[in-house]
Amino acid sequence: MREALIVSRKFSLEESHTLAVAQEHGAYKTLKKLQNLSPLEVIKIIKESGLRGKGGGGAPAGNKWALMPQESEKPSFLAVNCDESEPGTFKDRQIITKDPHLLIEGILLTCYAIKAIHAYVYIRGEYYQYQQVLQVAVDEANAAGLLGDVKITLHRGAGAYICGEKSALLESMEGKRGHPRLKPKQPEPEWYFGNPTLVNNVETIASVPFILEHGAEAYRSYGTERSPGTLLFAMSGHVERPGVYEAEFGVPMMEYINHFGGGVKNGKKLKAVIPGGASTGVLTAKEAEEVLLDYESLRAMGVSLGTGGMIVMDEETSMVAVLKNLLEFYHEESCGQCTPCREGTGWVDKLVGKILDGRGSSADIDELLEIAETMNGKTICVFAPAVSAVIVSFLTRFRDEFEAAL
Amino acid sequence: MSTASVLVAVFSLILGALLALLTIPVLVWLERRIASLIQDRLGPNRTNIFGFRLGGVVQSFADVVKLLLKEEYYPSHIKMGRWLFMLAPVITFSAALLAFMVIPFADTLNIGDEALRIQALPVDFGVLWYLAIGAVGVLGVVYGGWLSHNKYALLGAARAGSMVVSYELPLGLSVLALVVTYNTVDFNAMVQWQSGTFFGFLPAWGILVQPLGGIILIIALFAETNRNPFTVAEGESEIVAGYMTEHTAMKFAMYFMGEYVAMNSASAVIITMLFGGYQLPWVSTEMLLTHFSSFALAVMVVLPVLVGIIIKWMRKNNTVRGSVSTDGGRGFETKVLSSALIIMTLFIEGVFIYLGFFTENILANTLAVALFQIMVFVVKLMLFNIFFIIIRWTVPRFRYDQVQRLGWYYLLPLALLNLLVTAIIVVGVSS
Amino acid sequence: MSFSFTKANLERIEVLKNRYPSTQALSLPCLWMAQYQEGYITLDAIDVISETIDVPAMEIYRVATFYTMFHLEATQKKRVLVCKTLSCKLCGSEGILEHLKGHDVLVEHVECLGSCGTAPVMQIDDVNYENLTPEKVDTILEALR
Amino acid sequence: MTPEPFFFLAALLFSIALVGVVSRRNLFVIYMSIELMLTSTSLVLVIFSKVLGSADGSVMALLMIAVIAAEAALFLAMIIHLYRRNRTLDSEMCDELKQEANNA
Amino acid sequence: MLELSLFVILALFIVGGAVATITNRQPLFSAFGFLVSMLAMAGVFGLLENQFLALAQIMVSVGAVVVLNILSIMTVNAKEENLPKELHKYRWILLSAVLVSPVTFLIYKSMSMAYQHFSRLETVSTKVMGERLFSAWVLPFEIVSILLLTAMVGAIVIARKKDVIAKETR
Amino acid sequence: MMVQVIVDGKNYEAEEGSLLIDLLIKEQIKVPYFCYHEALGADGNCRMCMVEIAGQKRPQIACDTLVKPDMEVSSKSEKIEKVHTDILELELINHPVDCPTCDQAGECSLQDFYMDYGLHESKVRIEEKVKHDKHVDLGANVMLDQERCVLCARCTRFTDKITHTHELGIIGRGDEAKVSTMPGRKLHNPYAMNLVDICPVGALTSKDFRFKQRVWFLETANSVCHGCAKGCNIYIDHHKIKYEDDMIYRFRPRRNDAVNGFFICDAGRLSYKLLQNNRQTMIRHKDEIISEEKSIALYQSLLKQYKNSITVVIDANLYNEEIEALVDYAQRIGAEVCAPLECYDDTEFADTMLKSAKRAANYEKVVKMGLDRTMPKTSGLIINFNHTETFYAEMQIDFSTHQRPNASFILPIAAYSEQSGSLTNEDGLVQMCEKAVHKNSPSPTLREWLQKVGL
Amino acid sequence: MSQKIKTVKRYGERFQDKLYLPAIYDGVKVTFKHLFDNVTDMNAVDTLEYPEEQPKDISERYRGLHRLTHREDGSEACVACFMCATACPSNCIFIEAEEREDGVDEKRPKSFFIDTLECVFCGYCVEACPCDAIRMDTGIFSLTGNSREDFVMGKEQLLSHKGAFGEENSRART
Repeated sequence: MREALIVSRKFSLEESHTLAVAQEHGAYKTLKKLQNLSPLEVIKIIKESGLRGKGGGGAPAGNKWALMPQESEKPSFLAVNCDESEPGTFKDRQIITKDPHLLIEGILLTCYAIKAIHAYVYIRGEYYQYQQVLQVAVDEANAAGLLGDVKITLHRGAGAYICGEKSALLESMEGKRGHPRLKPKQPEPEWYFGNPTLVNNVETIASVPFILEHGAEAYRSYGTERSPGTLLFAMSGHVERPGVYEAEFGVPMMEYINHFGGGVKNGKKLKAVIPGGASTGVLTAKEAEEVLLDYESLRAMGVSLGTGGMIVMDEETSMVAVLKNLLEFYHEESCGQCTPCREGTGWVDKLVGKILDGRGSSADIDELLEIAETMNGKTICVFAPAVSAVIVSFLTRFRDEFEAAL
Repeated sequence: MSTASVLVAVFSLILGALLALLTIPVLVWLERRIASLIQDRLGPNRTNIFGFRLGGVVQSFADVVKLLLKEEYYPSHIKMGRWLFMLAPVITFSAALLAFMVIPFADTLNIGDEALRIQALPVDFGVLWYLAIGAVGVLGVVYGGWLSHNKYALLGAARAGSMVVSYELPLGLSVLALVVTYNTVDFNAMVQWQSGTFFGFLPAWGILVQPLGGIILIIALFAETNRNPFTVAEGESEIVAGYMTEHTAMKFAMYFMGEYVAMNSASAVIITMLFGGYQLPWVSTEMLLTHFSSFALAVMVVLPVLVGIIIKWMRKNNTVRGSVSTDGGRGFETKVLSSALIIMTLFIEGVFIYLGFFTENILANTLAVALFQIMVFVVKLMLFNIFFIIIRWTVPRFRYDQVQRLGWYYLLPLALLNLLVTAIIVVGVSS
Repeated sequence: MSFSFTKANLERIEVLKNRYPSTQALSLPCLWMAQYQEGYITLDAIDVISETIDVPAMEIYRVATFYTMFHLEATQKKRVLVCKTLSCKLCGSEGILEHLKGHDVLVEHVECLGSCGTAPVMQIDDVNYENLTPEKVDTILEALR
Repeated sequence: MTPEPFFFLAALLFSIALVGVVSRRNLFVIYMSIELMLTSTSLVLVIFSKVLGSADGSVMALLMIAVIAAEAALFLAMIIHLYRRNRTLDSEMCDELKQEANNA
Repeated sequence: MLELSLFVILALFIVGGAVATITNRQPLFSAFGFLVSMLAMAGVFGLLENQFLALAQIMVSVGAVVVLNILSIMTVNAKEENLPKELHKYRWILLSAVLVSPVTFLIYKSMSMAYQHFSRLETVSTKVMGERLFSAWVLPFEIVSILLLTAMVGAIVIARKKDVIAKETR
Repeated sequence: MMVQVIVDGKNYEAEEGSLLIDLLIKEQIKVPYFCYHEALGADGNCRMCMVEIAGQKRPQIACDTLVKPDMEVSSKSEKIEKVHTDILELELINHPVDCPTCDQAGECSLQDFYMDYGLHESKVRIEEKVKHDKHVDLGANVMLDQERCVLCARCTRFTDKITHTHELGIIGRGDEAKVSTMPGRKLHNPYAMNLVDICPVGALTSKDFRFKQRVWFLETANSVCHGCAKGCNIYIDHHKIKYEDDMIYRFRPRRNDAVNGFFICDAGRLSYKLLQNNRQTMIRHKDEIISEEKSIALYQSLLKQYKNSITVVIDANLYNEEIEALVDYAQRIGAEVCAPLECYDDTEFADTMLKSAKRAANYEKVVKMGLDRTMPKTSGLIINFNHTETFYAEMQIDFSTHQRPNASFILPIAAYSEQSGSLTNEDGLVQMCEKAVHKNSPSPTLREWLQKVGL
Repeated sequence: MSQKIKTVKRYGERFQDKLYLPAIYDGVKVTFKHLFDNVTDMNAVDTLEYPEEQPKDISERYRGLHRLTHREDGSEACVACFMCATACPSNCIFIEAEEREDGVDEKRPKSFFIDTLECVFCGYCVEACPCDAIRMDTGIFSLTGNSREDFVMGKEQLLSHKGAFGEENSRART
């Protein structure tokens, strides 16, 4: 397995979050390159590199950057999404604690490219202790005069999963409830108080310095044709050594788990893997043996890569309880704006609870699938479709287990 | 005019009136009771006077009282001819009543050298009278219907009128055939003709001598009297109540009673013309008078048997069920009635013993025979009335077109044929 | 009104006002400040925030009820947030929860705290305590008392 | 009893009926008046029959009654026919055979 | 005396009925007057000791003629506006009555004169009547029967609806 | 620019870039919706107004779809009906389904859509449903039932966007979300009762109308509010219970973009009570009830007695036709006419939305006709046509809808709801009012009185 | 197909049928048999002698007089939703609603009248009731009174009626 360290180069260093250590290992070097590059050229490089958004959707980042108006009356903003609330995902926290200056460098590069004057980092409320690490780094960089005329503000959330959705994040940053906005009918940037704003994941931004430093080709040399580069995959659950390890796209899943995680905990047999954070569906052990870790091959399995936060479950895990746990999470975290999601999450939670308690009937399983169908694709944001996908993937793959629990 | 003739005339008149009028409540009661018994119901059996129910016949008298006391009501839309509107039922009723008056209730009494008819109107052209007066009755129906200013009433009146016109012809023709047969228009003479025998053993009753004519006569009389299956003039399923839709209280009662009197008259005419009238079969008046003692003996034997049967029946049926505890008093009624019957029987027995074995009073014998014939007449009349009633609760009503078809297409040609055949036979026999 | 921001907070608000295009964006920071100041968010605080950043009080109230980390009721006990989401559950958060019942603290079940690799985890006063075992919980709570 | 009152009755009835025929325009009334006239005639016949002690008058009266019936049938049929055609019972309207005055 | 009073009563009914017949606007009330008149006439026949004729009168005149008459009136069922508009009905009746009164007198007078010629009052029995009818009067009797038949056929033809006739003659 | 749009195979014309749902509502194409309201705009949270649009993979909400040229829309396909049914089922999951006790039943969108699309058995038992407060008095005559709420946010948007008072908001999240005021605070705006009309379900109900009558019994007549000179269009909802008299139960705003838009003020809404209380029904002369003939004779004799000093006082709440007829009448009997208006000025009442300082419905008509607007000068006989001021004269005849204490000769007249007529509002717009109420024993209208006593 | 059609000979074609008298005879035979049987034993007739003999076979589906049912706590089950009044074809139900203060429900009838003289006993109110609050299972079929007012049933009266088919059924089913 090839070593691929793009974002996590400095993670292993002592005191890596300090400016001194960071600069020692090459931080902020790429800023000098900007003198020779126009913003549009930067965007072009990013486009060429094929960098994909790493917050879960996997949309090409360059296209999104290109939407930002280069000439505008209004100021442009950059919003960095550090609201990683997806169960099983904890990579952004590594970046802001282990290498905050990489993020700051990425922010500065991105701001140059999209002509933004102000960058906000939206950090979830639970990460207050990590936020403070980042804040120190920002203050250091600011004191060192590295930020130039770019302002970086850390904005603390207050506990809402949905604020990871980009429009909800902006709403939250506007000081409102984190309700996702109605989607525009044609591609356009997000708007923050009516100003064009780019919203990107922390890891996406943190990948930018590498691309500008080594060029698009160097980035593309990692990963597969359609999913170039690397991702901070994470592992949790029943593995020997859970944690975040960077790997390039396209490695086989089991190889990754065995190589970095040391296999299933206590030598038990594998039962299922959630491939990329709670809302990505579930894979059986057999599927997990075959699958490669990239967007396309997982899509082919009917699940998605998401943020790459794998949750590994051993043979003793009850899948009904797992689904119930996940649905409780969704029930708790639904913002309550659209009907299908607000009412649907609560209902499926109750239904699976019923099955878990042994009060269910086979009609309940069909009903679950029916509600999943109803929740899919009829809401403002993708929260409900994700729930729907989770239910469908659990029920199709482990239906016998559900029926046994009736 | 002798005292006897006056007495007999008055007696006959009273008897006629009683038979015509008193039978109305009885007929109404019979109609209801028989209808209900045919339909497995009980019918009116509650109304009583001091606990005497008489099987419920008191109900009819209560109804009469009710109808008499009801408010005299005229629908407001009847603007002209209210007097005629009120008079119309009277016409119907009185016509029916008058028609009954020529029926002989017993054989002519020969007292001294006078022959006294026991007939309310002692005339010798009874058949003509009946036909003439019977035709007038429908005018009341027609006027009542017309003046109601109501389409149902009008339809009913029109139906009644045209039905009378249709059935008058077969009726007249069949009567004519009988007149030709009996060679008289006198009811009494007809009865006497029928007291003979026929082929030696059959009683010479009209129905046997003139079977076709007799049936036509019966059917035509059913139609004339508006009885089922010819009640198209009322036709409550189509035209509410026909010509009497708008008539209330006594006006309605007049129509209602007229109908029963007409039925009664029709029965009387039928038994007089076809069933030997007041005669028992094979037994003529002379026979009764000449063999009075054996007649008396027969009565003395039969009467107690009959009374015994009646008392037994009454004991069995004039009680209440076990489940009906509070409606008592019927046992008392049974006892009273039984004793009355027994006393009456004993009295009659006594009279007959006296008349049959101890004296030879011709006048008394004659009177006794006449009374016996009246009894026979009444019994026959009632039986035929019951026949009318049973037919009503058996046969469904004909449609109006069927009624007309029957009258014109079947009865009229048959009556004509019957008349022709009769005339030929009569002429052949007499020449 | 019984509530007022401390001087330091007021200064911070002034600084923050310059960092956002609109004062409305300050509602979250202000709510945080109010919560740290009082331990929970009072209705008076909401009114003060409303005046300070010129946003209707109802709007602030709505925001405060939306986010789970804002508390509108006071509590005397220490708040212990225990993650109960999948990874932590797989690694035994239920045992921790059961264990915490024996302590005089306010246990709140919360959804993912973002420490799935070091599950199970709990958070007290914004500090994550990871790789918990019942014994570890005892020592942590002992230390914090 | 003398027959004179009977004669007077017959004459009076005849005249009244004549008045009806002359003065009324309703076809039904005219018809009934004619019937009344016929009846008065038959009354005269009956009186004479009795006066003369001969049955011939009565027989004629009997035949008269039959004629009355025949007449009734025809007359009524005509009235119904006329009413159907003219929608009125007015005898003035039965004037199809009348020659128009100006053509005369 | 009884006879005279009976006669007076019957005569009053006859005259009253006749007057009602010619004065009523509604034909049905006219018919009622006619009916009364006819019934009373039968009574007069009876008074003349001719019961058969009386009954025949009732049977035919009342039972047939009046009933038919009323039925025709009901068949026609003329509405108020379809009746002839006789504005000065009573004037006309009075006028014609005045004109007709000499006729009455003349008829009465002539018949009284004829009566003075004969002077016997005798009863005619039904039997004699029958014998005369079927001996001397047999030809008129047959003629009357043909007349009745003709009248029946004629009445049917006349009273039929037009389209029926048209259909059958085609 | 007007473009062609195909909906369910039929061609329609619509402004390009306008909302598709506006077209559907205008053309009365049935599409269910809760959160959309023409006055409040789209919010897109109820997800009911789904339609299929050719070329789009998934069904789209019509309230967030802009009209484009040659768009092909399907609102009735089986798929869409299924979507409607499913989402409706979700709407009903936590709804208490207490229609029997709910005042909205009969005019409830949820109920209507259920009848159109749902009709399924509920799969959730009532005990399992999320419980909220069912009985919250929001103040200002509005009752809140949080369980019935479908969280369409119309009410919060109303207080935010229309009245700018921000009393209401959705608090909490997920299926625990609910509409509420700040704890301990009430609604405090003079248009609050419009919330009752805006709410598509029975969550917000009027305390005034609550439990008084079921709406399907009510008959509706178009009318105009008489509260001030603004002339807001209203519906009069009234009903006649068997054996009783016709009663008005409520006023509702009637949409008229030229005058009041969708709303009316609470004062106007509750003014129906004034129409029914303290009504004069008898002709009274000095505490004695007299017959109509007698009263007319008395009236005529009074007219004769004060031949040359009569003043006719006209109320500015009467209909145009009545005022004209009265002026005409006054000329014929040679009387002076005045229509005092000062007492109707009320600047405290006025605001910038729908409330006018001129608190008489036909203020403008009086001004336009140039009538004498001062109080009557001392005069012999004052014939007062429904004016509520007190006057000083030797003799006064009152034609009045309501009781007047100390009136010596008072004749009842029909109120505006009992007859039809027109009003001129403060902008000069003439608007018709229909006759709504049919009393069992109606008082004569003014015009009928004029015919009876007049010329 | 054509084989399956069975042509039944039309009744009444025979001479005997056309004569009609034999048919009348048959009919009379039947009716007379009934008459004779019943005359010989009148007490065997099934007719109930009503006021003394009360009907015992009133079925549960019989629509008798109305009643209002109770809740578990004994209060009225009716919530004054007016559905019965709406469904009533003769408009004989008069309800006035009021706020219910005991917290069990929101609404209850302040007054509830059924004018049984106007009522046609169609049972629509029972069908319409969403709360099973009104039923017609009292088995009361005979109503008597001295004035019209006696027939107007008030709330208390309707609540006091007992169900005829088991007391356990008198609680409203929810």
